Amino acid sequence: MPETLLRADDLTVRYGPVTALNGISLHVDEGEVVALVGANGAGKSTLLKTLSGLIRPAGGSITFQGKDLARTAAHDIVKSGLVHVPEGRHVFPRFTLKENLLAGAFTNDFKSAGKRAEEIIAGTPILARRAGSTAGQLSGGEQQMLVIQRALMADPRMIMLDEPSMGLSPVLADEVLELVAQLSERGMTVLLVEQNALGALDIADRVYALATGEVLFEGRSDDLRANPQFADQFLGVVSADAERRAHEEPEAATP
Amino acid sequence: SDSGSGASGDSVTVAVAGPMTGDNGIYGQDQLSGVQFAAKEINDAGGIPSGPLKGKKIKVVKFDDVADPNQGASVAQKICDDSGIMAVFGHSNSSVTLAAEPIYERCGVPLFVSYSSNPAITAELHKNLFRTLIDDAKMGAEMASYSHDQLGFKKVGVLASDDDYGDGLKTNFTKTADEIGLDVAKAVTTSAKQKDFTPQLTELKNAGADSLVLLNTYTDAALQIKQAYAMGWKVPIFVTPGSNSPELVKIAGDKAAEGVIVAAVFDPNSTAPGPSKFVKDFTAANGKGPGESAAMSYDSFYVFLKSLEEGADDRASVIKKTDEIGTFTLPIRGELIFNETHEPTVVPGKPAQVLLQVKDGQIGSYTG
Amino acid sequence: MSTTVTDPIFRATGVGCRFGGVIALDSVDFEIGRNEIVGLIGPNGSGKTTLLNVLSGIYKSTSGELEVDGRPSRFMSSRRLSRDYGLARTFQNIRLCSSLTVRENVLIGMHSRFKWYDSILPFGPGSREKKAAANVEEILEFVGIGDKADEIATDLAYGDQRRVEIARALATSPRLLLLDEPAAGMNPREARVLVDLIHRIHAERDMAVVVIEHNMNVVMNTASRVMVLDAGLCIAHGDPKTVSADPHVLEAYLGKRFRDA
Amino acid sequence: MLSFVPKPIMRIALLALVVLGFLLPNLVEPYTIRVAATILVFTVFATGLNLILGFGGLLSFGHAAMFGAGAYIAARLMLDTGMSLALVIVCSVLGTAVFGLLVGITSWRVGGDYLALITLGAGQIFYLYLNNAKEVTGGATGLPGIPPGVFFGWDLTAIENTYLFILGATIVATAFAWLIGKSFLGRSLLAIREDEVIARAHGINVPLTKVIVFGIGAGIAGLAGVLQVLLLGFVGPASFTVDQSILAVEIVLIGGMATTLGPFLGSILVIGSTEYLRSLADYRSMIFGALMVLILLWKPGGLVQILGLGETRASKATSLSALLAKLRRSGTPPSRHSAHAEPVTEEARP
Amino acid sequence: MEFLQQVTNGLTIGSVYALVAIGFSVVYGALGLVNFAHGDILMAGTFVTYGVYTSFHLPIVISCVIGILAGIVIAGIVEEVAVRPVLKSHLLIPMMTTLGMGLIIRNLVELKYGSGTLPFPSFAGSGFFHIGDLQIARAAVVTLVVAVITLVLFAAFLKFTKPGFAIRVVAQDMTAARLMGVPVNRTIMAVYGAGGALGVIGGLLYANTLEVVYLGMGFPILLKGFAAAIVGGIGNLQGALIGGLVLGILEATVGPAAGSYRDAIAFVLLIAILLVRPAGLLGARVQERV
Ligand SMILES: Nc1ncnc2c1ncn2[C@@H]1O[C@H](COP(=O)(O)OP(=O)(O)OP(=O)(O)O)[C@@H](O)[C@H]1O
Ligand SMILES: Nc1ncnc2c1ncn2[C@@H]1O[C@H](COP(=O)(O)OP(=O)(O)OP(=O)(O)O)[C@@H](O)[C@H]1O
Ligand SMILES: CC(C)C[C@H](N)C(=O)O
Ligand SMILES: [Mg+2]
Ligand SMILES: [Mg+2]
Repeated sequence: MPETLLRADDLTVRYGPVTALNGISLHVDEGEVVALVGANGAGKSTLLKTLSGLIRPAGGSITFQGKDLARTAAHDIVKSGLVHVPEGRHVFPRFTLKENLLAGAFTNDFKSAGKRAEEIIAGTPILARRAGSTAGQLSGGEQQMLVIQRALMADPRMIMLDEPSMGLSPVLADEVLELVAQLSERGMTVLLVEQNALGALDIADRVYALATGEVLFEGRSDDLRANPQFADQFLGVVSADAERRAHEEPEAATP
Repeated sequence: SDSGSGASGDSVTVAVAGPMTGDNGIYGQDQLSGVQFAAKEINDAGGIPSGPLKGKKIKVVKFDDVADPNQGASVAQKICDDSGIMAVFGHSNSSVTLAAEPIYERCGVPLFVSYSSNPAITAELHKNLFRTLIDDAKMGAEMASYSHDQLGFKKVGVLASDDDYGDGLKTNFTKTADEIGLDVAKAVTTSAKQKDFTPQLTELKNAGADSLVLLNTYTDAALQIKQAYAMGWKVPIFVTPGSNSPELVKIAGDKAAEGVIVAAVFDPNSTAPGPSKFVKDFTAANGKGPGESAAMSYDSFYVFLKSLEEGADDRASVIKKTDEIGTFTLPIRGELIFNETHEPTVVPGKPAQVLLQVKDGQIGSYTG
Repeated sequence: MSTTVTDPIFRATGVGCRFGGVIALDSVDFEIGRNEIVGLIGPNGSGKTTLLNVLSGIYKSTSGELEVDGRPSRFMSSRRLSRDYGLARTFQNIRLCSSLTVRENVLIGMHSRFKWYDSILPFGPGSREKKAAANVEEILEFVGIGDKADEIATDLAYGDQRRVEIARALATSPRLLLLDEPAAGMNPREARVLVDLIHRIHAERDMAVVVIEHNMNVVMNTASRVMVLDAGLCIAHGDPKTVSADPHVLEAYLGKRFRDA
Repeated sequence: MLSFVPKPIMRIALLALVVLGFLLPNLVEPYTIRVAATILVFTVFATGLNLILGFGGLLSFGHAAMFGAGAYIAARLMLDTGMSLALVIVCSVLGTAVFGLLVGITSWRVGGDYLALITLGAGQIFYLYLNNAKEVTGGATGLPGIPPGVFFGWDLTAIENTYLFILGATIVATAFAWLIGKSFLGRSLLAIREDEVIARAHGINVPLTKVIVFGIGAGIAGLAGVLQVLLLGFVGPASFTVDQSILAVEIVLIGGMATTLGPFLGSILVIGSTEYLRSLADYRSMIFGALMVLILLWKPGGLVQILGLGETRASKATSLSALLAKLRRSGTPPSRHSAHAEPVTEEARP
Repeated sequence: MEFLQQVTNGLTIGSVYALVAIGFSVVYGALGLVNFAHGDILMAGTFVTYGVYTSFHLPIVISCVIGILAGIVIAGIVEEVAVRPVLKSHLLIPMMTTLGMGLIIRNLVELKYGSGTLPFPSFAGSGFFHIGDLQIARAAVVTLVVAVITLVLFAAFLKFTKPGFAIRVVAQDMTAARLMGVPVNRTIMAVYGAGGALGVIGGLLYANTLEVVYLGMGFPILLKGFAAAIVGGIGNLQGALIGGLVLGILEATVGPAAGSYRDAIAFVLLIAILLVRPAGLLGARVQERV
């Protein structure tokens, strides 16, 4: 039985009057790939932001390697080995690729990071081609690769990725998921948020499905894939009449 | 609305309006202390000695105009609206007085001007305004003849401030200089709020000036003295009554100010009975000596008092009485006769200013 | 490239666009017929959005010719293209006015119909404001957010924000609608609803539509013609089936999932 | 605070306020009337800026120059010609509007902080002109002794009358600004403020709209200038310094940006406190500064938001985080809820 | 020769502008925020030096260091109280809250020292170097040298140290910075502190040149510093230095010809520069990515 690395209990987060997370509990074990799926606004990004300390929860607890995180500042959470790659990529646009990678090593061995950064760039063909540019000039897929590599510069025990394939062409989206799979093979623990639930299920060990701030489904990937309700709601492999329902909903509102 | 009695209950309220803060702050504060001292003398002696308001005490309120004409105008409006105020002493800077005067005139507030000296103020008759000081036409001319005769300047460089005071003095200084054959190398205007005068000083230096005449107020003059000294330009410097203040030396520093010659309308070291009594009493009461503007406003208060003693009891009658009386005896400067525009009549041959000089950080008498 | 369209509403010939050293568009020929849905796909950074920006006058192309309704349009402002030639668009990164309600955001789309004196006489009977307001209601109903008219636009869920953008574009009464990744970040279910909306726009409102998408389901189910860009060049062009079987496209864009399929 | 009050009651309260405004001269002593009149003058002044800055999002730090242009034109006309006051107002407002249009043209080329500097510079140049063109402006001394106005036979000499006239003008100016704000012009301005690209892409003439709002805002400030002359009977350059421009920005922000009542509420606080804090002379600017900081920290929407009098349309798009996001946009797509920028304070808002 | 002399004079005041502009740009570059308290912070720091020097008779160098430290502390307080809580509001709001803080600072100084002009002990001493006919004030040389050294040190700090790296990271993307483990709040505070220190150094050099301190000294320097920063391309440190020097030299050379329109000349040229190069001398205007 692998050790539990991250555990959140009864997390509640509010944005003003809006309750974005309503008592969510989850855990991630050492070495696992866990996927988080859910519709727009379900609270996936909010959950990751809460785990990484960008947002303070209104209630609940978070432990990472047995340490309490709920009251820890974001930059200290990074130090303890939990790294978050946020949605929207967030490269440092005026920095070169190398400087971006350096930033990733901020909590790590900053001095020797320069050499490591160069090696990583040289070893990643999609980045090596653009080594001379600043990050702002890269295309979406290149930026996505860059921020994942940047997060790895901190040598984290666990990495959280928020919709890494959004806006990427099909071929790049596959490449990114492949990279995640490789990371997992190397022993990294991964918490992955994906809109493309089919792709996510392929590489994840377990899945949590969120809806309006609560966990709706939870289980092993293979079990959920076989669950018709889950498939209907999250995979888009819809039965004929569910499809019709989806089509007609907007019109139903018309008087 | 009512005519403004100014006398409510057992006191008479007068206003002192002038710059109480900022780079001209000394003028307003001095002026206030002069009026307050006069009021104290009178109140200690049992109030107004005679007339319809006999026995009433004098109350003094102050208004800060920051030496800014706008503030002056708005202060004037407020004083107008407040019928509890019988008369105003002020303002200090000519520009402010010029801005405020029409407002006082319109609402009939008597205005006793003791320190603003621009000729335009009394160029035509303003019924409500009485100036107890000689104007810049005389003072500017006098400074020119002092420069030429006593001080032996050959080629003067003139710096004037960009307001009515500097302007009036500059016009009259250069005019007289022309007449008496004093060579003016260049006359340059500086702007308000300016602190770095090196460009203008350099200009005068390059024009070959052998002496400097600073037609402005003490802060400007002090900075110019200091910066000329810092430039290593050592020439005799001559400043106006507006600079007759210990602040001049304080800001400029003892070294730079040493030897600067001051044209003063008031000499605190005078041995004449009027001034010396005033200096003694004032010093005893305030713990420090009077500034020039305190002496001037103190004098002007006795003009106002005289009108009360002679029967005035509100704004309108103060104006009327003061105009009728015409001749006054000032405690410090002696006899004063108003001419038809309420300006002191000039006694031919009697100088309006005396020369003083900075020595060892003090403004003392001029020794040449 | 062979011309498949007669009497196009828009024609680009050899259009190029560069930013400093970056060649975003190399030389693109492109035509849009009066009433068709065109899909535009291509790898990230291949110049799709740039092409849209060039068409709608937001960027100026650095070479080539552009024509709208047979008139040269290379130097026309986006204002003019929107106002006089009926070009409307949405943005890849949603751009809504964050302090305005949904209704006001859509009203912005109607501004080209106002005259200067409408701001001084805005409330008279039969004023343009009133007519515009009625029009907005209708459009909001059409895209399916009629009940959200008075909410602050950026407080809406993501999918609804996309609809507001589309509604705003429709408010200009366009003849050509350009959609930049309308399905990005939508889950498969929402994407289906979107496909349906695009069909309705095309059918009921009678306009040409250009759709940029990475979601191949959306492209295949809407476009009658697809163009593929790569590195600023058109590498394939034709009906969806043919294009998605093109080896170049599979290699550069679709990847192994499609190859195997 | 007052948001629970039903709308009709608010309307009645507003009406009562206006009635009270007209009755004020019978209720209080002249000093208070004068303060009230000053507040109204600054309300008009800030109303002009509110259109430019609040609605248009154009950083204008030279608004005092518009104020001054109106005041000096009026003063000159009243001193030199026997023109009727109504005509004086028309000339000043139009003259100032033209001046505003000229300044506004620079906004074609520069925006943001750069526009702030340009307008600030223009204001500074204008101020130097006032100080130096002695024959026209009276130089540093200004133009004293401006005769009281007569408006179609109504003599404004008494402060009560001046006040009532200013009150009328304020209501007209505010109503006009309200109309503009509600109309498509106001909406165009908001759109431009939020996102020029959107505005352009939807057929709005961005440069023209910017220049027009500069013209209108300047015209309103010109009106304020005339009122200032009537109230003070004097004009001098010191009323039209950078400080005054910044004061107008303060009023707009403290009152509430892009709202109708904001300029009025802001002036009450800013002008009222400078007047009534006079007794606290030594601590005045400290108290004022603290008040300003506290209000804006409490509710960035200013008094309008604090009192719950309506929506401030304070733009999120020009917030710092959004600007940074814009910078980012040049390189990366922003997160999808881009309007809900991440909390910088590490905490979800309570 | 005379022209050269004017240029030399202009370099002195220009270096002061440059320092203030750099302080301004540092804060702007990191937060995109115009700090309206900058002028008052530098004034207050200069007054602290004045106060410490005159009442405790400490050596001038130590007094200066204390003044600079005071500037850092005050700037830190301004950031904590008036900027951090409103970072997410409209960008004018922090401008106005900092303005409010400025008023408070100014009032406090006024309570202690009044509103008049006070003599400041010149630490560079008065006196001149002569190079041929050219006369160079010692104060000018000190000012220029200090400005250049400060700039070089600061640029090196940004480029080569870890805290400097943190500042550059925060300037580009605060969220991402936080996720890299950068203590963002502390870094922002440091940025303000650095801005305050640079401002006070500028203030001290200004006071040293004119040998006076006064309550109102902050605002005009702030205005010129702001102008210099924008002329150079705001947020750009070298730009700020060049902008400051250009402005100082312009004032000294073109100024005298313009007489009382001296200040206007600077602004006219400024406006001209901005209309020709809308992003300042060294600023690059980028096509916004749509
Ligand atoms: N800063 C914020 N302020 C207010 N509400 C917010 C904020 N951020 C998110 N929300 C709201 O909280 C809810 C959850 O948002 P979240 O971003 O976590 O969703 P998500 O599951 O990541 O959705 P998506 O698939 O669109 O990324 C949504 O209703 C959203 O509108
Ligand atoms: N304003 C700009 N400044 C500099 N380079 C730009 C700009 N806009 C686009 N580019 C560059 O032009 C190229 C094409 O970008 P474009 O946004 O058109 O790609 P795209 O096909 O829309 O990609 P995606 O699918 O990721 O949206 C990219 O290399 C991009 O970096
Ligand atoms: C020095 C000033 C306070 C007074 C001066 N006599 C003037 O007329 O302005
Ligand atoms: Mg999300
Ligand atoms: Mg794109």
